[in-house]
Amino acid sequence: MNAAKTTSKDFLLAVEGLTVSFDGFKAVDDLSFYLDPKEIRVIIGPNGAGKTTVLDLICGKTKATSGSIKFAGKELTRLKEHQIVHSGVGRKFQTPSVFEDLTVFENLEVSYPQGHSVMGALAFKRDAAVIEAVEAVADTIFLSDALDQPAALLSHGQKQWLEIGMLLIQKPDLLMLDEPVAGMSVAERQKTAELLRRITKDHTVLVIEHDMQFVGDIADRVTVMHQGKVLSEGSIEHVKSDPKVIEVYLGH
Amino acid sequence: MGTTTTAAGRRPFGKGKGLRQSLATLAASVMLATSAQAAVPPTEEVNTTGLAVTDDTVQVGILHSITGTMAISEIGSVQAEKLAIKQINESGGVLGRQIEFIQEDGASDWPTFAEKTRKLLRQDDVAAIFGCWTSASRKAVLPVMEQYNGMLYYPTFYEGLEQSPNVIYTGQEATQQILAGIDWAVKEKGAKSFYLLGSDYIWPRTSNKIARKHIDKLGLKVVGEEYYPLGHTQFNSVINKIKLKKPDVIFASVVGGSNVAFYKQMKAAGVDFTEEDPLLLTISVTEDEIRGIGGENVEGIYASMKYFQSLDNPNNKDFVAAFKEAYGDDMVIGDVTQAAYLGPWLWKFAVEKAGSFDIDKIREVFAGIEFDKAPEGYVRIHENHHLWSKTRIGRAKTDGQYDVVYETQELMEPDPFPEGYQ
Amino acid sequence: MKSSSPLKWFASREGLYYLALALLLVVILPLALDPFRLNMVGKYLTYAFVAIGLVMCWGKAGILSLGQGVFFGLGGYCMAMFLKLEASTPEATAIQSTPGIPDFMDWNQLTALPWFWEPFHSLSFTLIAIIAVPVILAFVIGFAMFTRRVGGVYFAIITQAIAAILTILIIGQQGYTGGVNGITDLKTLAGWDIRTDAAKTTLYFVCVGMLFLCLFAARFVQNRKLGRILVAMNAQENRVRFSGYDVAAFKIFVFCLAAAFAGIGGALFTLIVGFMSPSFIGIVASIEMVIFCALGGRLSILGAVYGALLVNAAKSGFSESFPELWPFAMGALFIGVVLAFPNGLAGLYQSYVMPLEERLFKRKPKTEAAAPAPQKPVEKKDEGRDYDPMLDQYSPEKS
Amino acid sequence: MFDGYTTSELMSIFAMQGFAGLSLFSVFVLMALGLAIIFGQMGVINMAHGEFMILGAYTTYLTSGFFQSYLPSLFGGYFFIAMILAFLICAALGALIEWLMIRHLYHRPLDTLLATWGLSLIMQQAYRSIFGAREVGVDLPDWMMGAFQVTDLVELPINGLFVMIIALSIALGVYLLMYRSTWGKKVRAVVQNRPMAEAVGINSAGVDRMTFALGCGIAGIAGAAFTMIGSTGPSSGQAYIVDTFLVVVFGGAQSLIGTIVSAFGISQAQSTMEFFLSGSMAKVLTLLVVVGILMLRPEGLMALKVRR
Repeated sequence: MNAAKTTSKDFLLAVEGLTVSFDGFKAVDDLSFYLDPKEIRVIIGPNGAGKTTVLDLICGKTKATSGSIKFAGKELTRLKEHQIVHSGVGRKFQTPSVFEDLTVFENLEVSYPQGHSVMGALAFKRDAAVIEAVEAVADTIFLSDALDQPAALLSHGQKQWLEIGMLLIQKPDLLMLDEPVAGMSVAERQKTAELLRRITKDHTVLVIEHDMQFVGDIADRVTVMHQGKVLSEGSIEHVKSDPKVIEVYLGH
Repeated sequence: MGTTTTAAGRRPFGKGKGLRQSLATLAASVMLATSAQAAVPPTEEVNTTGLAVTDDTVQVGILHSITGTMAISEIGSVQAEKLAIKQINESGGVLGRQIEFIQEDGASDWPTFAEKTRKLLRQDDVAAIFGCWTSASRKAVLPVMEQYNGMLYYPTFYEGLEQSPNVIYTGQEATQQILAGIDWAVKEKGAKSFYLLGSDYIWPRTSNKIARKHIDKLGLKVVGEEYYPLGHTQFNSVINKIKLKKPDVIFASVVGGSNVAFYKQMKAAGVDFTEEDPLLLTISVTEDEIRGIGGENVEGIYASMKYFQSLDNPNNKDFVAAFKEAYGDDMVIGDVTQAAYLGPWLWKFAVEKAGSFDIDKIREVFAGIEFDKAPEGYVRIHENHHLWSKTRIGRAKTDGQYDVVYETQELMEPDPFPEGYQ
Repeated sequence: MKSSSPLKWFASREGLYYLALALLLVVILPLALDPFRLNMVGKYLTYAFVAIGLVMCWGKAGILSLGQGVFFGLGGYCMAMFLKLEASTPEATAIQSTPGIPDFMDWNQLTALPWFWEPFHSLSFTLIAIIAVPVILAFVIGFAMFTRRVGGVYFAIITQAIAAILTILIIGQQGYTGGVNGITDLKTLAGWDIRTDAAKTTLYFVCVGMLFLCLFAARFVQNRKLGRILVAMNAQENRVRFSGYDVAAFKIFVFCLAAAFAGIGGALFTLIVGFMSPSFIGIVASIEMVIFCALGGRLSILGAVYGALLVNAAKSGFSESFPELWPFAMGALFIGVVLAFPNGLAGLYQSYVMPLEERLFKRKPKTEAAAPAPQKPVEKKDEGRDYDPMLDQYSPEKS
Repeated sequence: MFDGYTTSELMSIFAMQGFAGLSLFSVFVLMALGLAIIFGQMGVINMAHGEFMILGAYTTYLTSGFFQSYLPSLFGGYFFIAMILAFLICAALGALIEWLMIRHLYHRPLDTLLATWGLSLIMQQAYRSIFGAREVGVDLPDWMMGAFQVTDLVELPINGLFVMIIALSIALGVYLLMYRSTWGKKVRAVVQNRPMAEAVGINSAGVDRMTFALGCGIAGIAGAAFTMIGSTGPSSGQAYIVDTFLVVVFGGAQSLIGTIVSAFGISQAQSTMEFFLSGSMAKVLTLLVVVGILMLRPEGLMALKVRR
């Protein structure tokens, strides 16, 4: 969306010197990277490289030991999770986390960016605008026909889409997706890639993914992480041919 | 007197005119089991208020906790009350009517006590209720008693500060137990300083207040006063404080499970009560409690109460024998159990003296009712609805019984609102 | 979700449930029971307030408080303080050394009314305090704990400790609180004698009225988006948080709501029973309140009312006929409600009675759409929070 | 309050007061260890912990009766037999309960709390039906009563020392078992990653049952030890519940060291305050401080800072 380009360098997201340690173990170590508006960035790296932790840090789930995360000019490290969401960051978890007891419609409705305070939630009414927004998003995520189904009955892939839909309806500037195609069938995978391409028309997206085929399909740029640090960054071809990356992935 | 039922009217039941005089004027009214055998008076004469009285039966209520934390304490009272009822029935009943009892469980829960009282009075129309143990349960029951004009016979020694036209207090109120006990310790044992220790609730606090005032009056010293929450089990700190303060007497009103912990830990800390340095005087450890504490842990402590199972008199011998026959040889009988036993008897005498089961009529004849077959010896109802009774000091032995080492010469006058002690 | 007219609502399945309860409490029980038993039912109903709060707090939002007795007690003590002051007029207490203060204060050598008792001379202050005092305490506890993400078992244990602290404090400070005996001998409310049969019957109906108010308040919350957030929070706290909700604020809200209900229940308890004592605050009392909610079905606010009624009625019944069996029955109830039927009565109703109903009264197509969702695999990790009869409210009508 | 005492008197009092704090500490450790294992390793809240302790106490009571009647000559040593029996009986019952009840409730910690509360009601009433409502008096061998004279003024209660020794040996034993034995490794593996532990062939159900049984068994030993200083009655166990849970939670749930540190902190605070304040207020203040600290630091004293 109309990203407020107020940061000095016009980055939507600027992560600088980010460090977090758990009992002395540095899961993320002096990490810096920058996202342009409307960019699709994929983070790859071996297990334990700290990819998920980076997302946790940006969305506030984990508090940074040091460093800064500037989003559209706002310092995120000092905000609470819901404030970070309100400033335009949406995050999808690795395992699909949707509200299984609620229907698809209600899942999306709960995520609709209105009535987020206690009193707001008490006063919230399902008006035409809400229904319209829900239906629009449902269309995007291929779930128009399943609106009245409880989310528990969806397939694994559909749940992933629903969760993405729950982010979309919040109209965030930055979408963070943790392994969106993990555990999906080939057909679902293709559909998801299509979905992501649709989404990226007007969102900045930060994705963690293992599937290099999929990464190649969607990424503008790729950041390779290793042991909490950036190992390499650039286009997919660039990182694929980077000797350091080859060393890490194939060397041992 | 019976008409002064307002709260404001409770106090002026009047202080007794002194022991002698009362004895003289009231002794004449004694009658034991003699008049009752006369022709059974017709029900409509003896029961004008719709109580559950038929031509040959009368219903009463027994209301104690059978379940919950208080069941431990209250079971003895239930047994004693049932025993008394059985004996009264065997001796011809009350006004020729056999007593039937309806037993309700207060379940250690005060609203339940109030509810059950309401049930006994409203639904069952019982002629008397023998029951309650804790002050809290009595306080809960009291408004109901007064509202429906019932009569409660309450067996526990308690803090006083109460005098209801609808309750007969068959246990001692605090001053009866405490004053005699402290006087004894001062006179016989030369005590000069006291350490007051109790569980944290109204009875120990009120008792210690009375004790403190009395000690002040005697010109002696209280060197410490301490309360622990009910159920507390760690007394090492207070034991150290006692060692630091070196009182002549520890005046203890610890109750329940705390008792066990307190005496065991005292003993373990090297305090041998038989050396009487310090001397321990309790108002809360009856023979019942000793069973849980273990006789070897309390050997040598002194208790100040009105009844001990070992009392040497023919009444008590009969009572103990009957009790053991009914409930087994290993039963022990504590102060409250004996007081509970008095309830049905005192009610019977009052009914027969009044010639009626009507509560208002028996209330008028209460003052002066005597029971000279009481296991504790002899008791008489005071105008203030408490009992004149003697106070005894017992010394605990390893077998869990007390040796009676002292008893007051005369009956102690009950004084629930002791002037100068409040 | 929104019924266009109240009339229509009453004809709906949910409306019928409420009507049935109203019929039971307002018509059947008062006709069937004598004033004595009715008064007991009134007492049971005061516990239902706590149970409704627990449904919202524990059933919906997953916050188990083992200290609801604290709020119940605070509401009750507020009421009792007012009534005690009214009963302690200088005339009625003329024999005390300080007339005009409650009797237990006089026995404890207090010579003046403590400052925090003063405002309880005023009925309007008291009525506010009955809700405000529990809510403020709940807010403080909730704020401290929920903003630091303390939940689950930790929260349960800490609330339990708070119940223990308050009990010891009240018993220890008997000059100010009446100690272990509580505040007793309450007589009139603004001059109206609360001890007569007529008054007790009136109080019963007041209690039923308040109960329905609370039921509707709980239902309102449950059916708004707020209610869905609470349930969602319980299952997927992080998802709610990262959907932009301040989870702590919602938890604080529902905890305070439960405290308010409990406070109202406590105040009515004092009026109906005629006294208040620390034994309703403590650990045991507080845990028992949880079972009322669990038996009814931890997700069903109507179930909570039935749970409170049944457990208490059973308790009275058992303790009249088989006192020594009652603890066994109660223990078995706790275990059974957890192991065998975690959805309580509401769940049993849903699985056994509803299908019967369906067959008997051919449901109309419209409601059929709203009927419970197809059976889910119940064996899943879920704590059995699927089938609450009330949940069909959520089905979108897409008006 | 210390006017008129000589320095040596004061020193002795302080020494004994320090000892009082230590014996309270060992009581807390004994109470909390079993619970800490069950709660910390399995996430199960065992509200019947106090009742398991009392089962140990009743076992001691029965053993003492048996020795008095049949083996009076060996009475002096019966206590050790009693402790072993208490452990075995409680552990066996614990394993049974785990099989009947607890294993169905993993991952529902709040439900285990309710179910075990129900269990505690049943156990209490069972004690009442079997042993009577009254507390029973447990006879102790003479050598266990009395005090150990250190100086003229300083006397240390022998049973206090004894409880302390039991507490420390059990703490040490548990430590060795959890951190130095194969079994302990298995337990910790299951705690950290159940599916993975199962995948490498650990019988996780068996480990759970043993852990629960061990926790209950330790409660039994604690109960046996407490016959020396406390009461043995159907509802005596309830007195321990709040303290025990607070000690465990305050220490940080998964840390045995934390449990011991917190037991030490709480016992010292309480015993010091008891000396200077009245007993009730000391208790209230201790609880308030603990709850207050827990509100500020909910993870407890020793919790690991881990990725959540």
